[in-house]
Amino acid sequence: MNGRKVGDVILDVQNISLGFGGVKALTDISFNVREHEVRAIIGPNGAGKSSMLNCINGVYQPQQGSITFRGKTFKHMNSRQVAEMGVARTFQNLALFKGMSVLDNIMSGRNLKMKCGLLAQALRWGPAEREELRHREFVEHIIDFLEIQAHRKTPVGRLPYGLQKRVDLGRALAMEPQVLLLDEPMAGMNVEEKQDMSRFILDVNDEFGATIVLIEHDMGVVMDISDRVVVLDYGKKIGDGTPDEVRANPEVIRAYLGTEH
Amino acid sequence: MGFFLETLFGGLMAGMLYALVALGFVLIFKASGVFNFAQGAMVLFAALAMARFAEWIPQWLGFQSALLANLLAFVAAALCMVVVAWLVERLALRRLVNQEGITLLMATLGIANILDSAGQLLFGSATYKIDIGMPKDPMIVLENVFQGGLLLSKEDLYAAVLAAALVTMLTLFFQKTATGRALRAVADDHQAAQSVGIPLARIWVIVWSIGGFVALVAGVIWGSKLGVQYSISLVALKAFPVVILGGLTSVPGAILGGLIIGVGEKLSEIYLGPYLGGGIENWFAYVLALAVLLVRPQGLFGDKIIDRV
Amino acid sequence: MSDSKPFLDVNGIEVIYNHVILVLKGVSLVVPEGGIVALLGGNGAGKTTTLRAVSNLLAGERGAVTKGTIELRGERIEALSPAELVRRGLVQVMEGRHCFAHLTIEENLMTGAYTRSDGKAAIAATLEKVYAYFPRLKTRRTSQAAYTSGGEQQMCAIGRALMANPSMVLLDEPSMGLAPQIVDEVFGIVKDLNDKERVTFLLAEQNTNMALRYADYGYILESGRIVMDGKASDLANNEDVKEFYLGVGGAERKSFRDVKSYKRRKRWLA
Amino acid sequence: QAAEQFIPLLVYRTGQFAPLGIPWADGKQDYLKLINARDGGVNGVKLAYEECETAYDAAKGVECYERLKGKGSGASGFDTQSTGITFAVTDKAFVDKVSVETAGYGLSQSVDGTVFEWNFPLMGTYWTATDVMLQDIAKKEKGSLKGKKIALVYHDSPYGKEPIPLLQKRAAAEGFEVQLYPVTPPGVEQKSTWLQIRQAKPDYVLFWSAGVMTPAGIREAQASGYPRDKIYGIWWAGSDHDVKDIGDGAKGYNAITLQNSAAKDKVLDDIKKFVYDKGQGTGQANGVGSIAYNRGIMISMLQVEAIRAAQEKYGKGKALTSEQVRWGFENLDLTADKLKALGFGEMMRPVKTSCANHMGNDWAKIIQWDGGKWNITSDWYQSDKTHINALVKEFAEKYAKDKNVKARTC
Amino acid sequence: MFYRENGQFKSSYSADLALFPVAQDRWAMLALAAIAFIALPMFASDYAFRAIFIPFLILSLAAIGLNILVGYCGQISLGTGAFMAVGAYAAYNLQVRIDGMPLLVALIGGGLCATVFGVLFGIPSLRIRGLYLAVATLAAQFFVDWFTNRVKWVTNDSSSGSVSVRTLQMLGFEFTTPMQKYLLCLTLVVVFGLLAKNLVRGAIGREWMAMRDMDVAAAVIGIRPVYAKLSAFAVSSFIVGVAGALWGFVHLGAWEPSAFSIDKSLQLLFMIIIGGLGSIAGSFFGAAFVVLLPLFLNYVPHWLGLSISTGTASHLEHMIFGALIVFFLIVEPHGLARLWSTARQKLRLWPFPH
Ligand SMILES: Nc1ncnc2c1ncn2[C@@H]1O[C@H](COP(=O)(O)OP(=O)(O)OP(=O)(O)O)[C@@H](O)[C@H]1O
Ligand SMILES: Nc1ncnc2c1ncn2[C@@H]1O[C@H](COP(=O)(O)OP(=O)(O)OP(=O)(O)O)[C@@H](O)[C@H]1O
Ligand SMILES: [Mg+2]
Ligand SMILES: [Mg+2]
Repeated sequence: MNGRKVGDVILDVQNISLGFGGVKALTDISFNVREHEVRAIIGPNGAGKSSMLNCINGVYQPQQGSITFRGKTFKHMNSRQVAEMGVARTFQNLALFKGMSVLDNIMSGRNLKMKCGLLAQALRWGPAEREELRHREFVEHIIDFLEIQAHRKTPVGRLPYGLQKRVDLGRALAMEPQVLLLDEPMAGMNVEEKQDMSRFILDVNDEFGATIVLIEHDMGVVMDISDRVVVLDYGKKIGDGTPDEVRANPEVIRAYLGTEH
Repeated sequence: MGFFLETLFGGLMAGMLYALVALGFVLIFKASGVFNFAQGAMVLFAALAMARFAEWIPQWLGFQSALLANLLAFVAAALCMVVVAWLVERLALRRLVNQEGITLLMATLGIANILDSAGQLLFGSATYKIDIGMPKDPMIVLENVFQGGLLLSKEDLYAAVLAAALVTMLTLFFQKTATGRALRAVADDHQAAQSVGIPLARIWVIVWSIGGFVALVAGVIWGSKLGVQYSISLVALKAFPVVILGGLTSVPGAILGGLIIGVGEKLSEIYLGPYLGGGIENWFAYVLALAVLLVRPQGLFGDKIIDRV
Repeated sequence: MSDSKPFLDVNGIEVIYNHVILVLKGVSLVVPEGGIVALLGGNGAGKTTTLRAVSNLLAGERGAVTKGTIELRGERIEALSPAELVRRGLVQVMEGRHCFAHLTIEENLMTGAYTRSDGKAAIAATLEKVYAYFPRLKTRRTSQAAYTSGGEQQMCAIGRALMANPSMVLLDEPSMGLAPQIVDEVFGIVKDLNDKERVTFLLAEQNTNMALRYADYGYILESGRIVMDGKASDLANNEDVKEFYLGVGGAERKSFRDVKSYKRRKRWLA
Repeated sequence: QAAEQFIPLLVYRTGQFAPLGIPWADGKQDYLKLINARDGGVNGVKLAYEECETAYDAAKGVECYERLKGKGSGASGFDTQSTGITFAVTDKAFVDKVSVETAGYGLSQSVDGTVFEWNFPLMGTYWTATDVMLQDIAKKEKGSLKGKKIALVYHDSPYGKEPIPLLQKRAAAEGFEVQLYPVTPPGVEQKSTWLQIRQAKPDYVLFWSAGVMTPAGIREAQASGYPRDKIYGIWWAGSDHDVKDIGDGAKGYNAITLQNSAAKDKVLDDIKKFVYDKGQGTGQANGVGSIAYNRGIMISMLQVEAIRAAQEKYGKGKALTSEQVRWGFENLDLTADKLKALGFGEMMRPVKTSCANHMGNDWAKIIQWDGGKWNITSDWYQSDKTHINALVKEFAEKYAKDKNVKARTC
Repeated sequence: MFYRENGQFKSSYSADLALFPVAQDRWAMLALAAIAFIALPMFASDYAFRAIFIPFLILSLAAIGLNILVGYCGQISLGTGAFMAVGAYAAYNLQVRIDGMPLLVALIGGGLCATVFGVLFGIPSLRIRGLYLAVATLAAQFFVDWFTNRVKWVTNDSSSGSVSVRTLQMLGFEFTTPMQKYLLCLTLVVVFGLLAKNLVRGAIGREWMAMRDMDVAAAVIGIRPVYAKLSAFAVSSFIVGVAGALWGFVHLGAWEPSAFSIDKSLQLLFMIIIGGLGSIAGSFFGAAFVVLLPLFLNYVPHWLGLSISTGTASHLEHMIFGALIVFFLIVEPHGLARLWSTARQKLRLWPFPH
């Protein structure tokens, strides 16, 4: 379909189970993600999609199962490690830093890459200043890319919902991730905005070569832009395959799509 | 052994009194998400009102009965607290809907300033007494079990019973009425509470009035112990570790917290103090609270702190 | 526009946040009794702000209506408190869910009935109705709201509003974060309530497709101004609307993969 | 325009210690009003004054000091009313050349005028108080304290700690035991302290308290059954308002006083006549004559007499500088006759200061609460200087060394 | 009208990163500096220095320190007084115990001790959050109150437990006049203020704010809570410690433990909230509010020629102060700094309303 080359498995989730008290959020879930692909996770509300992402980047600790990333297997992940390995994510419920400006929010995504010490920063010595500048330039590219130049200095709390989602994406992109986990990035957008967002995602995928894991409820988007789709329902995996396969899967139709889609 | 029991008992009694002040914090926090720094000032204001009305009312109306004077004064003071609650809502809280906790906290500091001074301007800044006939002399029990017997302070005992009764009443009120749920909703999210039609104004007046009432009871008890004067507002300092230990949102937590702090304080001062030069009970209370928080960050009974993405 | 008398009449309102940020620049709209009116527009157009202005929830955001009037059943309501409005049957479902985090789902729903005085039984009946609409809520009824999934919270927020037995509901992006089936259901519920109980709806919605399918009338808001309005069916057939809001410019629906340029500007703003 | 002499009045009419501060402040001001109204000032020099509220807070006190020190021809001396403020302004007074008069409080070592050129702890220090209390106890114990247990329950602050060095020194010399019980301010809760006392059973308790700590302590003593007549309160814990509301519960409680309490002296009549009857009173007329009030007028009287003395040297009828008034403080000689003439004959004993001795004579009495009023239960005691003088010397030298102050020779 | 950015185009990111990107601001700051460093020393009275400017500067510094912790990193502290006390007593001991210790070294040493102490009491923040954390800082507060009272070594065996500092000298130079002391404070405040400003607008500042706003998200983008929180505690308590040392050395000269009591802690918290959480400028506004307003209110009756009793005046003053706090919070919950920036924004648009 285009020039991207889907590579080997980069992230392999095996037999993950996660429960909270009585609630079983995930039961024995396994799936894998290949390098450079767009992998979607869909499923009805409360199926465990967000929980899955939370397990991958160490916010939740699954009770069972393991996660293999680039050949290394982890029982559970630690957020910092995950970030260092190049995994970034966006959040379903907007987890932006409310009191900070758009610019600072996105800059904070670069923090992992900034090495100057406390003292150097306090004095803004040559290297610290240069480092700040270098990263600022990178971030400005992202701001351009997401077309939020006008809001650079606005505190994110004041932005309308849709733009906040974009900033969330921007912050994740600033980490130059190899794997990008997106939790409903297009909720609360109209078609045009969704088109834009899709374009961003595909571009990130194409140009940066990032692997993308996407949760989304808009089937149009999912079916159009993803390579493979996992379907969860009540914490169980009920389908896995290309969009066309999934769309044809009767169980998926019953549990999620309904008939007409 | 006898002495240990005395200490323990003294701690429990003191703890009950702390709990009474702590209760005021908890109620207001639970119902509006405001950490009310003015609680101490409210105790002072209420106690001053009570003390002075008990003095003035017989003069105005020309009667002698101390009981009647106290009763009328109590009612008058309670009314004062309702007026305070109403003013606080009108002039401050109403305009601070949906602001962050820390902003509200500061506003209550401002209110504390106003109440402290207004109380003293209205009622005077000398020392006044509240005499509700609490027995001051000690009683000795179990003389045949321990040598010298166990010494109990009757005043403390009465106060503790009163406090316990109040606490039970309030617990029931909050659990059995539909208002309880609304109050908790307000604490979680002012705006959403408004959107479902919970009248913040009324809720706040109610809650602050109850807070004021609790402050009044605390003020009466402490005031009859210490005399009423500005310093009485400082008993609030004693309640901080209690509220936090018990959990900011829990009524039973305030009680249990109070008892734990009371006992911990006394035992530490008496058995540990001499090795450290004494005077340790104040910080020890906080260290105790801290130790508990390290295990349970939301206090003993507080609502779990929610973090989810 | 249908000729039934206006239920809600918003007349030329201006809204300013923080004393300096002018967001609505004279918005007027009319919602007829028993109607479903959709408010459409891109991110930041001012939909949420309009709804907040109507339900008088701006104060908490440090915003204020500085010009214009808002009338409900012919009565000015700018000065009424939100609680007063709810008592008059006007309820808003806030954007971004806003469930009471520490309360359980069921307690959340019950707070919705705070203003009702028609007795326990009636409230219980409404609760059952809500559970029937959203069975998922019933299974999660004892969980604290903060620990439910995004979609469950959205259902909870909608259900909570319904608990008030409203005569008019302001819905702010009800479909956000809901699975497609549930979206259908939510709109089904809207239609249902509208038909059976003559509940009036004003809904701000990004899912234009859905919104125009169910609404009678629509307004399109851009940058704080109404730029277009008309019967829902007319709007749905308008070329611009089709291209920008329905994603069906030209004849065929484009695949999201094939949309090339995201650097276009809206025509009527140029 | 006639010359005016400016007297700054640092007061605390608000805050924790207001019940003490208010009558004290009223007394200070009323006496100045009396001098102006009755005598037309000091040799014709009218007294000007300004109150400044410190709320017993050191930082605020410093601000007041800075604001008032240069007023008029220079401030005539600061009665700071607080140990903390005294600490803070003592160093500044050296530079600004303003005197600090601390009758009955302040730094105990500032008696030494060679080092503390600008401090005047007139009439007595906390060491005086400690010593006098011990004298009274010794008298009750038939002359010897040997083997006794004496507890000090104190406000845990520099103020409360002042007596400790002297107590310890005397304990070592006379063979009694000292038990220390600090109470964390404000002292609203003292249960553990008094439980400990109940267990340790000291023979006497010296009670260095302030504000709410006093009633709280006495109540707790009552509740734990410690006999009140074994308790000796410092003069700040021996005013009417401290015990009035406890009534019988405080019966037997002793306190020390620098003056004949509740004495009906002539000056009080004059104040009523020249000030209150003219509607010029600072406070309520029924407050005139209370212990704290009398303390206030005594302090103002000392202040005025210092000015009078200084005028003798630097010129009658002239407004003096702060430095000149200092000379007056250092050369006070209030004989019994003079005091009588001033209307203080009943209230206090003669005071004579000198270059080396900035305290003058220190006399104190013990009073006892009978459930309704204070009664005097002892004669005048003067402190025994054997231990005190050595301590004064030691501490003053340390201060001089720390601060690089060169001691004067007198 | 005067406050227009028209025509000021930033041509590089480094220009945009400058401390004061708008030219008018740069001029205003220069003017302010000129006033502070040149005009005031020429014209202000000793009283003004001692009672107004010196406490204002020192409290501003402390407020900056506290603002880093509370305003930027979101860790509520009610123990600022304790951190100041540690700074003050440590500096005092350095001065007393080491002969010829230069003032600046003693001050910095005080700051460093406060840092250690701050980090120690910051450790619970890794587990405890929000108001609950206040208990850890209160523990620090009451512990230090007790410690400085009880442990004689700290006060160099002063019998009463109050200490007084020797002369303030550095490299043979003695700070004696209020003006010299003022300049010392001013210099330190400017230097530390700039350093703090650099920190908060750099990477570490973003880490702090990220922790404050949404700690889970912060962890997900690779921010280590341990490092972010403890560094905030460290930097904050360092600055607060230096301020404490200055308060003791320069402003009070001699002090007792109650100089750093919980009242001071509350007062400082007050300042940063009224001034503006998460704003360096706000720290100054807040300090000004708390230092100047009471003085001002104190003078009002004089000016109006009213003769009310000191007590009444003082109560009224308190009430007005309290009322103003509430008033300003209502007008702008984010503090005076935000009010100021809103005003600036209006000025920029002037004469058009929006
Ligand atoms: N509290 C606030 N303070 C300042 N500006 C605000 C605030 N809330 C919203 N705004 C501004 O008002 C404008 C309209 O916002 P609004 O939330 O009404 O848009 P919306 O149409 O609901 O967008 P979305 O579809 O993204 O929810 C935006 O430019 C936004 O930046
Ligand atoms: N921290 C938690 N504690 C308790 N229950 C949880 C927690 N996190 C998730 N759950 C429960 O696990 C289930 C899965 O939630 P999750 O957020 O993963 O759903 P989701 O698939 O993302 O749904 P949606 O599409 O609505 O966002 C839900 O029922 C939710 O209530
Ligand atoms: Mg989800
Ligand atoms: Mg919106």
